[in-house]
Amino acid sequence: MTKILFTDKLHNCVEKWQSAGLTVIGPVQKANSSSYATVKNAGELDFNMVLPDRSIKELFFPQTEPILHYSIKKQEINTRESLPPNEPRIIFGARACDASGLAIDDPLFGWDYKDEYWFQRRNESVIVTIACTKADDFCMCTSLTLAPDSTKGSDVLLRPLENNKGWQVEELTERGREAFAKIADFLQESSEPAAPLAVVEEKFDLDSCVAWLKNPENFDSKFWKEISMRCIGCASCTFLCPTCHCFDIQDEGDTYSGIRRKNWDSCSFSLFTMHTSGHNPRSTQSARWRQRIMHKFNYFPGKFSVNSCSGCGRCSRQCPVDMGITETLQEISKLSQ
Amino acid sequence: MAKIGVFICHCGENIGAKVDCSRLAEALGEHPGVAVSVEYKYFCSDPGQESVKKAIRDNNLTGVVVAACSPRMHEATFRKACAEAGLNPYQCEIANIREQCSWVHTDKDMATEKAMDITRSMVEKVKRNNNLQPIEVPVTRRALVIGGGIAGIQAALDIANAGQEVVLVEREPSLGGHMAQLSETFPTLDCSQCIMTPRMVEAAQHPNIRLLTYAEIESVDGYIGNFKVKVRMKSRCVDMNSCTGCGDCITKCPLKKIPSEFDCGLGKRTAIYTPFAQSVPNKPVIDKANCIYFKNGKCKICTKSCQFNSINFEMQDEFIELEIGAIVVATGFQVQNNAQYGEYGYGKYPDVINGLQFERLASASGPTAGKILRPSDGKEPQTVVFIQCAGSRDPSKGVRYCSKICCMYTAKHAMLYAHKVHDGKTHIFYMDIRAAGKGYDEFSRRAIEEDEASYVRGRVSKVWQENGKLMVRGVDTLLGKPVEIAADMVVLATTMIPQPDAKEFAKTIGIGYDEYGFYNEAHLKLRPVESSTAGIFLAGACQSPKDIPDSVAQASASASKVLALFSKDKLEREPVIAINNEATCAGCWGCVLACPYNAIEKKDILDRSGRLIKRVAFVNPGLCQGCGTCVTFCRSNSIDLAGFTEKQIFAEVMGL
Amino acid sequence: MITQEQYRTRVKELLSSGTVKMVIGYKPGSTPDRRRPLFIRTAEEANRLVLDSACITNLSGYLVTEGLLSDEKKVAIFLRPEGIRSINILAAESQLNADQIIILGFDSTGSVVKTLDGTHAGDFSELLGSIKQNSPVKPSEVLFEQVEQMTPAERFAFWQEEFSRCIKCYACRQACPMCYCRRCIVDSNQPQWVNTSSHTLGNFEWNIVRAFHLAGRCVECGNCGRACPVNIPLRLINRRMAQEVIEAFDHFPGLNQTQEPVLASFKKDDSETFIL
Amino acid sequence: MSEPFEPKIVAFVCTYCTYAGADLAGTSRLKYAPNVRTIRLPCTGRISPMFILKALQKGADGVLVSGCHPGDCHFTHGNYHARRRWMVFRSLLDFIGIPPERVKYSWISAAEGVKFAELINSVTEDIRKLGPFDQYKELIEETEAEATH
Repeated sequence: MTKILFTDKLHNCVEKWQSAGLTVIGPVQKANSSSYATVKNAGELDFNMVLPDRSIKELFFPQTEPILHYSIKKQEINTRESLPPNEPRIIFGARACDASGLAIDDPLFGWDYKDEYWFQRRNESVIVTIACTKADDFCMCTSLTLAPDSTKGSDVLLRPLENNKGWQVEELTERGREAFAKIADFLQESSEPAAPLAVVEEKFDLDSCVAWLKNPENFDSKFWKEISMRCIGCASCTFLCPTCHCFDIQDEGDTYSGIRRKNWDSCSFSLFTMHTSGHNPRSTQSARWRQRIMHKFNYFPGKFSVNSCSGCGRCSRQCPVDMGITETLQEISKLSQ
Repeated sequence: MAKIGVFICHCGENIGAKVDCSRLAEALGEHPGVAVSVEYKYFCSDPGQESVKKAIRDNNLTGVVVAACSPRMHEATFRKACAEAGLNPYQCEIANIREQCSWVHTDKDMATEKAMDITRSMVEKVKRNNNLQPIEVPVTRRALVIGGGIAGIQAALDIANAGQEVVLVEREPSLGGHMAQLSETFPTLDCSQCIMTPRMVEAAQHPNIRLLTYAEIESVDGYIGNFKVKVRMKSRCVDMNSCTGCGDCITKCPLKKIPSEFDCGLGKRTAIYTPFAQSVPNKPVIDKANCIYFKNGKCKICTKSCQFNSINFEMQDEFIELEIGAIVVATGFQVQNNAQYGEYGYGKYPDVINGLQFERLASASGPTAGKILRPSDGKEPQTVVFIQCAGSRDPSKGVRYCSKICCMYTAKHAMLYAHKVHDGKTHIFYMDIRAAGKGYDEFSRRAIEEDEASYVRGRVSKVWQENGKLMVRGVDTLLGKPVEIAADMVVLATTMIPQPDAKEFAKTIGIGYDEYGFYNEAHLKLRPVESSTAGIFLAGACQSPKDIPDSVAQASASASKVLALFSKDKLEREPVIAINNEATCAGCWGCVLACPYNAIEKKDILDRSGRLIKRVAFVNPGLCQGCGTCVTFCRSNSIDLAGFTEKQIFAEVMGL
Repeated sequence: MITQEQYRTRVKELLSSGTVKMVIGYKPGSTPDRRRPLFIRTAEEANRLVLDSACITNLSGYLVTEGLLSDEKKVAIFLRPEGIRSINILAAESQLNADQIIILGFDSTGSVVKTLDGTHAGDFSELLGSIKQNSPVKPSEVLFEQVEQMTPAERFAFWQEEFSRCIKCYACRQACPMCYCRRCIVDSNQPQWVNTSSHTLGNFEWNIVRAFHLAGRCVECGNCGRACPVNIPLRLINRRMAQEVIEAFDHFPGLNQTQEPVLASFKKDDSETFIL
Repeated sequence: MSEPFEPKIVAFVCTYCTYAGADLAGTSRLKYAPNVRTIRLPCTGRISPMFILKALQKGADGVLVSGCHPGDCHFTHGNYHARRRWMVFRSLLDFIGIPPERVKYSWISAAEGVKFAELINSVTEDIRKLGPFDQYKELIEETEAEATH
């Protein structure tokens, strides 16, 4: 016997959470594009997609956000910090890869300086993950030692029932238990079996890839140029990635006042490393793509002991030229054999 | 850190009455980067300017905004004052709170608010102004005068007499222009050729003047002080060096019935010809369109008659390249073809002629040796009707403007006729008599009072032939009655119009023109002899209808402008020019196409070993006039315009 | 399949004879319906080439990759008619020398692929002329008509919704063969005309500027729209601009290599009914 | 609504014609609405569509762009280039939902002080009737908002 949340009760749960002051967020398909978005009612949630086009990252690290308001008068500059709002929320229907991505980035946002914008949101969010029963050609969590039902980064894990009428509930954290306590009335004990998990085939051998990347000789391998020849240098992969976390600080304003904003930035852009002098240490697209791979599977784990990839596959899925981490690591696997 | 001084002028009551200057000064004092914000009754006055200078020195100001009248009034004044105080003059901007604020608004609060916005916006601009330096360009001290009529000759002589080199280009075989065709000139009635031909000879013989006749301007490149001009020397088929101008060839030429252009078709000429007896140079050309040899490959009689072997049928057009510092355009005018006025019968009745044809009849050197004879039968007309404004001041069929000289020349024609045909009768139909000018009204009064010209105020509605007479029907609007006159000859006071190719030619040399094709002066009142293109000046009737004194005066004025330009080795120009960022330029050449002045060139960027890295746009500072059309085109924002940079304009908008 | 074989043979010839140093074409992608750009330098690799109706990406943008053509050697490239038009524009804008480009032209209707006769961009002028005659190139789609029919306020709301999703990844720009600038205006911060932040206002500005810079240059290959990871219907704007330049100036971008850019030229009698 | 809506209008004008025409309106002491803020450029050829977008971003309810009549351009044909750009930009803005009524274009010569005054009045009235550009202001407000989520 396990705790079950039946689909037909979801409606009540959403209302319950909302009346308890939680913003309810979940996968939504809108205008040809899907993302995790705030919903008014359970009907807006869409659990049929493999995963939303846009990752969960933007709920914690928005593409643009104000951090400082300033005004200038005479010689005097007044500033006011713009803090993230206190807004408890529940993200219902996250995917394991997205939730894992958050956990991967936690140490990054907190190792030297604790990024309030990130942690405030992290602390106020309950992440309810639904294990995947289907996957597509781009999913690769298993290659990253994760799984369709990874619990990493999640507060609650739901396993879809075989009959598709609900989910088995596994509360993982105190925060998750609290949130589900609020809807205890709508949960039932039952022995309905869970649906089989999606089969995500292992696409490359991570260990041998990492070993190859760590070999300094391979830094200048011509492989990088070949693999990235068709890369057009957009930021679609980095911006959709649940773990890519680079940002830029921009001031926007007029003579009298303005706002300092934190905006996503991407190592795929040539401007990312451009010096004021005009010199660019990463002057080619292949150097930039190498940086992205090295960072995810060599430098980041070197610092935080975890790969900066949760295997969602968005980089390949949405790449305008059908590139991505999968292809690159597959090719590296071949090289390292 | 910017330290801007804001100087708010009351302009007496002009600004002070509608803009609360104290509030304005106070508000601007609070503006970021403003170090000084003061008001004063008249900043343009000497004490006002002194106070600006003092403020600059005392506060080490980095920029100045004078909120006052239009920059078109006093920008130069205050820039000069800034320079005197040691500040780069281009660090001064004017906020126009008079013409575009206090004078046009009634609500004091709203006017004050607007004045604040205007001034703030200029403060934001001036913070981003750069220290600009005037651009220096070298000057080639050689003038080109285009057109060998009286205006061109006068300009050429004035410049040459001042010791500067001149190239005088005339497209006809001889100098002279229209003035050479005239009989006598108003208001003195002295003989046109008597005063004209000595000047033609003087121009031809002047050591500083290089005369190129039967030549046309092929192209003009470059810019003020540095024009490159290509001249096409049309082939005369007569070698100018060996020909002595004896005229044997002309006598022998079997084709003798070609209508003479110089005589407006009233006389005849040969195929090898000089336009008129006093031509300068007095050497013939072959009219290839009519010459028998050029038509069927036989004849060459002239060759046999020439003792000097000067005739060469194989002669080709040649091109001369000239380096020129300044250009005087004196390309003159044409007379309108009156055939469009069917009611006057011009072109239908041979005895309906135009004013220029009458000049040829009255000229001692003309086809009738100065006798007034009808073209149809060679008889002396006893009654002549003159019709003024034949084409001018007529928006429906002619031109809207007044042709200016017709009143005077018609009066002159009536007088000349009266002097030659003592019992003849003249009737002049006119709209108004415009005789402003020294001795002009007296002259036209003389025509009426002494030479008994009968002026009829009214228009002619029809001219037709009846019993060997030209019947002229018109209306006398003063009597309010129709009139009908049986005339022997009708003379139309034809409008002066631009040369038929005036617009095309303007494009060749790069100057502006009006809807008719008259060339535009830079400013109608204050810069009447300069074209809108620096270094190109205008003289004579190519700009607008003019009489001889006006043409000569303008020619001398142009000459003085040229001489002023030639008085310096280098020329200073406003530094408002485009500059390209070669690092970001992608070399798409949209700017090259967009530039109205061909000021943008392609420049190769080479590496140390001379290998081409890329090709970028380069703005020639001598040619660029600073319109900024290229800047707007440039997608990558690589080009910018000094004085109106992207940063400045952005700041202006953001300061509003 | 026949076409594919013909072209494989052709590519082998081109490479083995040394006529071209590289061939840019397509290879299979990560799923059955995807194709990837492929760059090959040897005849042996020719069998990796795929040519079928799924080959839709306009590859011409790769030709302006820095340094690719600077050795003056030739490159062969698979192009649909839109891609050939891109070559004409790139040549007209001096970004490449069309003589260096060997075109392997193709087009498809349904799943049938046919070859286009010709080797250099200039050889296709008749074909492009007939496409111009039959313009609009693409039949107007329902959504386009719907947007046209909206009131300005409705259109604003429509685009507000669409642009609010934009994440400023610049995939549209990077995928576009015409966006060859060394520095995009959005990357110029002195001054910052276009806000780099991806708030809706910044996204409006970016997309307006992008469309304006492409006006009269866009061949509607669709690369930008397909590249957009959040599926903003950029094609609608491109369609509107293409319609504008052909109606107002009879300008069909990429017709030949001597075309003057529509916004760097003018006619004295251009329409000005909107000017007060 | 106690006070009438006072629209904010930004004008981009060339110095040789329209700016001079505006000066003439001043010297002729013509009266017109005080809602327009003018930015002086050398030529309409210098007026970039970016200026118009930035004016809107600064909260303008309307924009006016004006220069020399065709054939009158001090720089011979800067205004012809400008006209083409405007033609295209205008239809682009329209398609994006920025109503053409809010961005106006005119030719005003140095002699047309009266036309300038009349145009400013009519443009001000037209924009007043349209009301504030709320939709654009909504976008501006979004940028000024505090962090969400």
